[in-house]
This record gives sequence, C-alpha cells and structure tokens, in this order.
Amino acid sequence: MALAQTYKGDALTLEQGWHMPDRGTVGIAFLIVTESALFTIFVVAYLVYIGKSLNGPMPKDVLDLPIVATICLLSSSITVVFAEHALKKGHLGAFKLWWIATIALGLEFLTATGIEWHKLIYKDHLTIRTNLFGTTYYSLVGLHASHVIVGMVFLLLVMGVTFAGFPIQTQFRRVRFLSWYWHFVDAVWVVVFTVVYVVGR
Amino acid sequence: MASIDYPLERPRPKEGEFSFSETLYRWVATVDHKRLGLMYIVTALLFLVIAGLMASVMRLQLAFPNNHVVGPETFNRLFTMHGTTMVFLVGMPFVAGLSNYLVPLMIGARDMAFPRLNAFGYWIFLFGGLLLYFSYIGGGGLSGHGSAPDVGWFAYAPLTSKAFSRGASTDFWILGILVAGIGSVASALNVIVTTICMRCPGMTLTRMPMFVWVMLIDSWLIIIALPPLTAAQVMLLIDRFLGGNFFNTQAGGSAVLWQHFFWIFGHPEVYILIFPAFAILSEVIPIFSRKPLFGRAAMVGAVVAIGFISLGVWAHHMFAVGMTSWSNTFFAASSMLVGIPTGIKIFNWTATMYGGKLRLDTPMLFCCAFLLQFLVAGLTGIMLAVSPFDWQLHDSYFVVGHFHFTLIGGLVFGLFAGMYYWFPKATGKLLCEKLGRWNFWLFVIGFETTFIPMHFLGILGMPRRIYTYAPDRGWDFWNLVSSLGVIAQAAAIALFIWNVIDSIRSGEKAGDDPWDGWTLEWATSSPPPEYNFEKLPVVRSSRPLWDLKHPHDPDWKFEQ
Amino acid sequence: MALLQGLGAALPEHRVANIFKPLATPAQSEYHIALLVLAITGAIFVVVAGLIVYTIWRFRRRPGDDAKQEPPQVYGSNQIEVAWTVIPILIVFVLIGVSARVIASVQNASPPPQMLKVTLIGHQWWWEVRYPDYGIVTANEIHVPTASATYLELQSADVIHSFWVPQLAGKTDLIPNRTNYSWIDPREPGVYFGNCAEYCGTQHANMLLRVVAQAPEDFKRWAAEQQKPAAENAAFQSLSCVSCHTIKGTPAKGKFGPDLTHLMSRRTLAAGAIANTAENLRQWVKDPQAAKPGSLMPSLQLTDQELGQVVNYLESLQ
Amino acid sequence: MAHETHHGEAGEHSEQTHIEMPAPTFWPMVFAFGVALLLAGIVTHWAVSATGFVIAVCAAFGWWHDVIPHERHEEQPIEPALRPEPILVETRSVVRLQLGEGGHRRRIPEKIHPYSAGFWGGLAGGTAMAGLACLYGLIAEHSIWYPINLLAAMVIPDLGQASIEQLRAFNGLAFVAAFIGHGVISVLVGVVYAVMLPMFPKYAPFWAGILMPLFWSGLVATTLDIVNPAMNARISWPWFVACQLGFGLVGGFVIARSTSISTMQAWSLAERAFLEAPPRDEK
Repeated sequence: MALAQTYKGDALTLEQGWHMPDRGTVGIAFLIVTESALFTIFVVAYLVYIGKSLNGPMPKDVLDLPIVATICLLSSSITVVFAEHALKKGHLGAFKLWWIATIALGLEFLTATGIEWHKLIYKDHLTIRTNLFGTTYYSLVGLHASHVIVGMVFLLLVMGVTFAGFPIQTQFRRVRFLSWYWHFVDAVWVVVFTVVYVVGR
Repeated sequence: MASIDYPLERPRPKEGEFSFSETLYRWVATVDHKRLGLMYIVTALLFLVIAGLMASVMRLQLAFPNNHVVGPETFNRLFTMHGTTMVFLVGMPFVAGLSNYLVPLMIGARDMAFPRLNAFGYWIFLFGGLLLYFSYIGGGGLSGHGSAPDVGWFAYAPLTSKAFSRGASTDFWILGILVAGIGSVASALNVIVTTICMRCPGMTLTRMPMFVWVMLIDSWLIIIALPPLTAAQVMLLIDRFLGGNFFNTQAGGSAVLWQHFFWIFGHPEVYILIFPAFAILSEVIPIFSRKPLFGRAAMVGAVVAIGFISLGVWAHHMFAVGMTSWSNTFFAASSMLVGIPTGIKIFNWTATMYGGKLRLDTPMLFCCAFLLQFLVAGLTGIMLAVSPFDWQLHDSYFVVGHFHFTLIGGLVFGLFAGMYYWFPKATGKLLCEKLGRWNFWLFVIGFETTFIPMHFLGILGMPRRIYTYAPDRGWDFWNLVSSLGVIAQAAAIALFIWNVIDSIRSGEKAGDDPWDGWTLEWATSSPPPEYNFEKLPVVRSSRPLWDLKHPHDPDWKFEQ
Repeated sequence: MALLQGLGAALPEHRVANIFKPLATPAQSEYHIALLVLAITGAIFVVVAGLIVYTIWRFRRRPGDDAKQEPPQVYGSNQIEVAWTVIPILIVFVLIGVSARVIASVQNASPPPQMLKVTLIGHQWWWEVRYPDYGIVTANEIHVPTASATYLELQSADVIHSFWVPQLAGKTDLIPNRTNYSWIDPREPGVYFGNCAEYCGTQHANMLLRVVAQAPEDFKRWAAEQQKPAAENAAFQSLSCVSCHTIKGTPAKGKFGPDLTHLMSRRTLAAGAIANTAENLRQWVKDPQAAKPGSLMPSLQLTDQELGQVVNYLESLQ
Repeated sequence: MAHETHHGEAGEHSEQTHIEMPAPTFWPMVFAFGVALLLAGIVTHWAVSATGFVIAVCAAFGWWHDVIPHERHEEQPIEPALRPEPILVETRSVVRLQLGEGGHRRRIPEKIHPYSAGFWGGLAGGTAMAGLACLYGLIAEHSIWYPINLLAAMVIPDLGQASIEQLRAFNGLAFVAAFIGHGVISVLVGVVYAVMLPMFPKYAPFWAGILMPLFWSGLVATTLDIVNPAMNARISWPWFVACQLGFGLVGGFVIARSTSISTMQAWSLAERAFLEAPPRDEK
C-alpha cells in the first residue's frame, strides 16, 4: 500500500535496485585499518627510541640498506596484480605463472630478512635484548615479516589448490582480497623501510 | 485493507521439544546473531556478578580503618581483576552482545555479514576470559597464593617487568586480555561491515536507527583503539619472555611510554563502553516520550565528534607524570572539548522528552536516572580535565567516584534500560514491572550511597588502590557509608536476576510490539525466527513502523 | 624532651588532608581554580538538572491522558541546537584559558634563588629524602622551613610512585630513569600528611609521607642534629642489617633500606605504617611482615638476645 | 475505534517455503579454542601451545571447507506460526503545534538570520569593542597595547606580574593570544546572537544591544577575579561596560540588518551536510 505511493528520491533508487557494497571488500578494508593501527604503535615505539640506546651496536654501524629485498617485495605487488588480471580474464596458465612469481619474490624477501638477521645476531651480536635498538628493530621488522609469512601461507595455499585442479576462477573475489592484503603488507614495508633504514640510520 | 483476525496465542515450537543434546548443539554450533548476542550478554552478566562480588569484598575491607578482611596481596588482586573484568569481560561483551542481537534486526538483515567470524569472536572472547580467570588456579596458583594479576587494570610499567612482577600473574593478564581482544575486534569488524553492507532496501544511512549509528561509531573506535593495547601487550610480552627493553628503564627505556600506549587505548575505551548506553537511550527515550529523537543529525554528529576527539585526549590520565606545560594545556583543552558534544547529547535527550507524553515504565526510569547521573559524571569529568585541579584529584577516590558515575550510573543504568526494553523481543515475555521498579529504586539508592561519598573521600585526600587506612585520617565515616550502599546495589542486581528467571518461566506474554515501537525489530515476532524477516522489509523513513501505524501521516512525507 | 621540641614534636598535625584547605602556594592556586570550576560546573548542574527534572515532572503521563493521542512530533530546532552548542563552547573556551594560565603559573614558576633543595627518591614502599646541601639522608619525613620555598627533585629507585601532600601541592610522579620537579612552601609550621598516589605494588597503602614544616631556626637546629654521625655498635654490625641500611659514622653502608642514622627522630616506622614506639620498634625488627605484610624487609629470625641488642642500639640513634 | 490492520512491508509474507541461512558449525569455536591454547602455552607449557597449534590448523581447514567453494547453508523452513502479529493501524491522533499554514512538522523559528550574519556581526562588534578598548588604553595609559596585554593575561601568567611599563609595551605573544581569544569569543557570541535573536520577543536590538551586554558585564564582574586577576586589578568598569555596549549595539545592528532566510527545516541530514543536493521547492 505504502509502496504504491510515489515520493521523491527513493522511488528512483528502489526501482533501479538496492545496491549495497560487497561485504568482503568492506571487511578487508577495515581489517587493513585495524592492522594499520597495530603497526602504528610499533612504528611510534621505534621512532621514540631512535638514538636512546645506552650501548651499541647502533643502527648506523650494522644496518645496510636492503635494496634488493625491497625491490623484490615491491615488485611482487605488481606481479600479483598481473595474476589477478589473468584470473579475471580466465587465463589460468598466466595466472599460475604470475602467482608463482609473486611467491618467489616474497620468498626472496623473507630469505633476505633471514640472512640479515643471521648477520646481525652472529656477526654484530645484536639481539633483541642487547639494547633498545635491538628490541625495537627485531619487533618492528619481525612484526612485518610475520605478516609476510601469513601472506605467504595464503599465497601457497592458493597455489596448492590451483595445481590440484580446484577451479580457482570461482574464487576470484577471495583471490582479489588476498592481493589487497599483499599490497598492504608491501605498503607497510615502505613505512618500515623509511623508519628503520632511512630515518633511524 | 481487509481486517484479518489473528489469534494472539499461537502455537510455537518450543525449545523443550528438542532433546538436551540437540539444544546444546543449537547453541554451541550456532552462527545465528541472536543466539550469539544472547550468549554474549549472559556471559557478560555472569562476569558482572563475579566482578561485583569482588567489589563487595573490597568495600567490606574498606568499611572500617585497619580492617583485616583480606590482606594486601588479595586486595590488589581483587581491584586488578575487578577493573579488568568489568572493562574487558563485562563492558566489551555487552557492546558485542547488544550490537549482535539488535543491529541486524534494526537494519532489516537476516544475519551479520560474517556469521562464522561472529561465532569465532564470541568463543575466543570466552576463552580469553577463562584464561584470565585460570590465573587463580594456574601458574602456581594451586600451591597457595594464586597468581591472579595484581598490577592494576592499567598495568603500569615497570611494575609489570620481571623484576617487580615475578611468576606468571602479569602474563595471565596480558594473554587473557589479548585473546579476548581478538574477539572484540572481530565482532566490531563484523558490526561495521554489517551496517555498511547489509541494510534492507530503503535503509539509507540517514534513515538508520540511532542505535545502529552509535554502534557503528563504537565499532570503529574499537578497531582503531584496541590494536594499540594489543601492540603494547605484545611489547610487554617481548620484555618479559625474550628479555626485550621496551619498558626497561635500566636500558634507557621509558616507563611513560607504556602509559601513552595504554591510554591511547584506554581513553577511547571509556567511550567504547559508554556508547552502548548512548545507543540505548537514543531508542528508549523517543519511544517512551512518543516523540522522534530531537535533532537526529546533531546527535549523529555529536557521536562522531566524541569518537574523533576521544582519540586525542589520552594524556589527561597523565597530568602528574611531569609533561611540559604545553602538553598539559593541550590535553586539558582537548578533554574539555569532549564536554561539548556530550552536552549536546544530554540537551537533545532532554529536548526529546520535552513536550512528550512520558511513559515512566522501568526502561524509562533507568533513562531518567542515567541523564542526571551522567550529567554529574560529565561535570566531574570537566573538573578532572582542568589539569591543575587534576593534580589534586588524580588517582584519588574522587576519580573512582567519577568513573563509577560514568560506568555504573551511565553505562550500567543504560544497559538495564536496554535489557528491560528488549527483553520482550528476545524472550516473548515481559519483565515484571513491579519488580522492575523495586530493582530501579534499590539500585539508585545503593548507587548514590556508594559513589557520592567517594567524591568526598577524594577531596579529603584519600588515594586510590589502598587496601587499608589509619583511623585518624578522617576517612572512616564516608568509607562506611560507601560500603553500606553496596548492600542495596547487590539486592538490586539479585532482584534483577530473579526477575529475569521468573519472567522467562512465567512472565506475562509480551506480544511482538509491547512498547508500540518504531524500529524494525518490533515488526517481527518475539522471539524472532532464525531468518528474522520472512521477506526483507522496505523502509522509507527513520521510523518505518510509525509510517505503518500512521498511514495518513507518515514520516517519509516529511523526511524525504 | 627539649630536643624533641626542637625536632617539632609539638607541631600541629594536619592528618585530614583536605585539598580545600590549602596551606602552600601550589595547593592554593589549585584550590582557586577548583573554586572557579566548581562554580561553573555547579551552575551548569543546577540549570541542566533543573531542566531535566522539570521535563520529567511536567510531561509525565497522567492517569487521565488519552493513550491514543500522540504528542506533537518535533524533530529538532537548529536555533536551539546551535545555541546550546555555542554556549558550552564559550564556557569551555574560558575554562581552557584559565587552565592554561594556572598550569603555566604553577609549572613554569621560576623558583626563588634561595631555596632549600631536597631530592625525594621513591622506593617500594618508603621515601628516601636527601638534602644535598646539608649532606643529610633521612626517610619518610621531609623537614622543611616555613617562610621559604623548598624545591623537590623527584626520582624513583624502582617503580613509579607519586608525591602528594594535598594541602601543600598536587601530585607529581616519581618515575625511574627520569627526574620530575615540584615545590612547596608551607605557610604554617605543622606536620602535613601525604600518601604515595600511584599504585606501586603490595604495600602501596602504607607508603605514607609527612612534611614537617618548622620555623627556620627550628629547621636549622634539626639539620645540625641530623648531620651528626652515630656511634658504632658491634652487635648491630655483625648482623645482616648492614647490607641494607646505612648508619652514618659506622661501617653500615647498605643502600637498599632507609638510612637509620637518626631513626628515633622520626615519628613513625615502616613509612607511616606504625608509630615509632619502643614496643613497635621491637615488634617491627622481630617480624616486619606482621606489621607490613609484603614489606621488602625480611624477618631475620633474631634470637631474643640479638633482638634486645639491636633494639637498644636503634633506640640510641636519636 | 476504527481499526485497520495489515502487514506492513516489514511483516510481509514470502511465497517461498524456505529461507537459506548459514549452516551451524563447530569450527569457529574449535579454531578459537586452538588459538587460545596456542597463546596460553606461553604462560603454561609449550606442549599446550603445540596442541593449540594442531587444533587451530585442523579447525582452519574445517572452516575453510565451510566457505569454499561455497558457503554451506541450511534451508530454514518458514514457520507460519512464527509470523509476527499484524501491525495495528489505528486512526490515532497526533497533536499539532499551531503554526499556521504548512503543517506541524516544522522547525521553528521559520525564519532565521543566516549564520554568516552572526559571524560578521560578531566580527564587527568585536572590532568596535576592540576599538573602544584601545581608545581607553590611549586615554588612560597612553598605549593601545595596554588593554591587549591585560586581556592576554587570562592565559599568560607572566603578564599578571608585569609592571605598567611592560603592559604598555608591545608583546608579540600577548598580541597573538589576545587577538585569537577576542576574535573567537566575538564570533561565537555573534553566532549566539544570530540564532537567539529571532526567538526573543520583539525589540531584538534592545536585547542584543543593551540588556545582554549588561548581563554579560555583571557575569564578568563576578568572575574576573578568578578568570583574569591581572585584569581585575586594573580594570575600569565604566569603560568595560561601554566596550560591551559597543559590541552589543554594533553586532546587533549588523545581525538585524541581514536578510532572514527560511530554515533548512525539511532537509535531510545528507542535504544539510551538503552531501546531496537540497530538495526542490515543493510549491
């Protein structure tokens, strides 16, 4: 009855259909917001403690710019976009190729971090308990690395089911959410890199 | 439209028709937002009773000077667990429970956006709570002392470092809250996505019920403010287990940094806790005044403003740590700014009542008491925001009085209003009105008797968190009065629980719309079916049921 | 007894630490702004609470009302809403201005040149009081002269504590790895009571502080008395007391507990937990955990003979 | 009483017999249990963590199968017995405010001064007041900076102890503080005038120009000792009242001169926030 009555504004909207945003999209967006809040505190802690360590080693003595690792991680953001496009168009072969490239680049980044930590611990004798720099450095970089690992687990999972013959095209939405998460991890690295290796050094 | 006769008494499938294991399965495996909402609320009530008992023991200890009901260790554990429980295991699940139960119903959705995540959120909250309480028996607890945390709910560094907090008590505090916090974030995320993505046709943001608006902002605050606490707790874990130096003053770390991190979470948290009460009042007052909410836009704006400003006021908890005069001035100023939107809210609620026809049933009585008590809490809050005054009042019993006026006089009174108001929706039975009035008046009397004297004690120089005091400091009388009030409060809570049990068993049938409501939850049956609405409703104003009830004078003609 | 007079035994005691009875400049300024804020908030309370109560009373549903009739549906009024937004903004603006001034006047006040300097160090759960200019170290009682200001350097040896003597000054925290400042200038001779105001562990409740304000000449006499070293005592030095306590002029150089050189000149034991009487002293040394459970002073399981020797010696530390 | 009952859209019947709802599942609970154990192991024993990890991984796969490839649903039968009661439509009356034409849903007052008038009025009044104050400064102390410094003493304590020479001299910080303080207060008071004046009974300029300044002066006189002791010690009350009157008259005049506009009473929140275009005029 009330439906029959016309009124301004809404009649138009309702006739055209009632569209709400996709819940996955909104969900992943706010997940990224809350993760950012988490990272912010670690970054702040790092910034506050720059130069406050009472004893060495200091960042300028032991930190080298991880140029190669950074390039790898950032370019994995590009390959994952290519993979996403390939999947959207249904080119499963191309998707697999780009996806493997993404994983390889991510692995390279993790390996580089591992090598860096090994050098810091065994050559420079910087551990998490050595000084404030050690504590904040391992925490912040470690927090980021743990996010990379989580991303890697999901990337590998997708790769596994794809090669097992699962119709991954049907899950395009979810693959896209994963790629957004991956972009977020990359963006955080830009911040971490700036804070730790540029400002902090 | 033809008139159809509907029998009020209709056969309904009852829970009793299922076997015990089936019923258990229907609750434990459920992903239904209404069941989860009720589970949250029942759990919260359970923890409320536990934390209330702890408070009673503390008041008993403080009733007389040099009292020996409990020793210092026990007392310190009591106030730590009382505060922690009330904030994380009572306040937070109430937020989650109310928004879970009501938001989908109010926006005309069948469920939350992520039903399984919702179930996960409840269970991990519950396990977090249990982990925290496990500290009474775990970690060396059975061997006599109990290792419940005793560092205060704020857990200031460096009291939490290994050097000053041996054993596992602080770890239980960290982990219990960290685990429960995952649940809070999950449920808040869910509420946000549900509100943004699941509204029924025609439910634009401007038509969304005020309750949903407030819960949306509340959830936004949760996902912004809880991660800082989690981050700080992870740092503390790193300090305690890996030998990190975040809060190690020996290695140049800063004890004040913890305070900053904690209050960046802690102050918004206070607003996270009080917002559900705002949400409830914004629904109950209009219905019982028979008028729409006065100045809806301003009310939404005020909540957004509070949510925004509250992120920038944290250091008013730290006026005594020796910040620069500029920081003190900044945080005093920003804290006082919160008073402006809060004032707007109180004025608009009052204006909603003004010119109405107030039905002073129990829910409305609680709202009226809320307005007066929250006004006092707001004004004492202004006093505390004035940094020089705060140097005297900080960490004194005045502060205890202030935030109990906010959280009991505000939040808990609001929650009671909400529980009396929506109980018929959730159970199909009305709560007994007569017991409700007894409950209300006992609670008011007990509340005022307990918490008004605390303000005086603060002015007489009594610090917080002391387990005993000497007889000649002038604190005896008001402490005794304060403790006596607990009796009436406990009676009120007991009465409420009895009312709930009795009404579920043999209460008056409520019907689907006992209060003559205007929002969508009253358009479905009580209790609602699993799918909420057989056919998703279409709305065209902020009061869809008013439109239906007044076909000649609907809101949408006016509201656009 | 005459000596004790000089040490201020007869001073009036302000046990009820009412923040509205300030007796020093910082507390006075805080009291003034408190009055202003109370007046403003009080006025707001009267107006708003009056409005709420009037509304509830005036518009309550009465028995004879037509239940089927709805009141006028008023949605809001921009005018009124703007008015009750802007007026609070004005009030807040004034409050912010006043707070800014008082914050600055208390915090940035340049200390008068001739001031007594005192370093106050918080310990779990007692106060160490150092007078660097006099070479005095004492505990739990800050003796200061009236008629001039005392400048306090606040530090902590372990966790965070907070200095609060309500009638003299508001709180300032004592934080490890950081030095805070506060100052007091008691106007009248007397004993002012205060507490640690930041939760600092088990015995936070019994971390009491007294400020003993004396006439300048009395203070001088007290200081001279405190500067004297104490006599040695073989029995005491053979016990493990010396690993924690210092007694000036003797080999006892422990840093962990309070300096005992002039123990008997203090009013209380265990940071205000018990009065300093012969019987209490005996009980305290015998079993500290009974008087102050959780205290960091262990029970040394002394024999009765040892206990007698130690207490006798301590009683001689005037 | 004539009843009309019907199902509104909110309670409309569906033609379907079943509704798809998410299927119940244990996995979220098990996953939560696993995660809780994983973390609890930190404070108890590593074996607890290990168990928790295994449980969490199993539960994660269980959960995974709940949603991929498709979310599991169960068909919830529509219970006719669970249909809500019909919503009662009664011809009940709504009391109307007597506002003449245009219906009862009106925001009042109908015509207001634009907020900008309040802004400009406040600015004009503030300028007039400042002018008078500076004039006073020139006459009494031969310095226009004198009243400015006194005003700034509200926030700058040093000025409270300043000598008369210092008060006469230009002080940058004080000038900025006084400028901001005076400006903000003037504008805010102007806005209050603009919104309140239409509500006063007649003779608005009288209220704004004479009575309110006097009332304000009284208020200041009682509180100035605390708000700004430095100013209180030196203030000349006749000049102060004159300054207030100057503000009131000039501000009130500017506001009263502005053309009234009709309120945005029928606008929605989005329109008032200028998120959407305002509605066309219905007539």
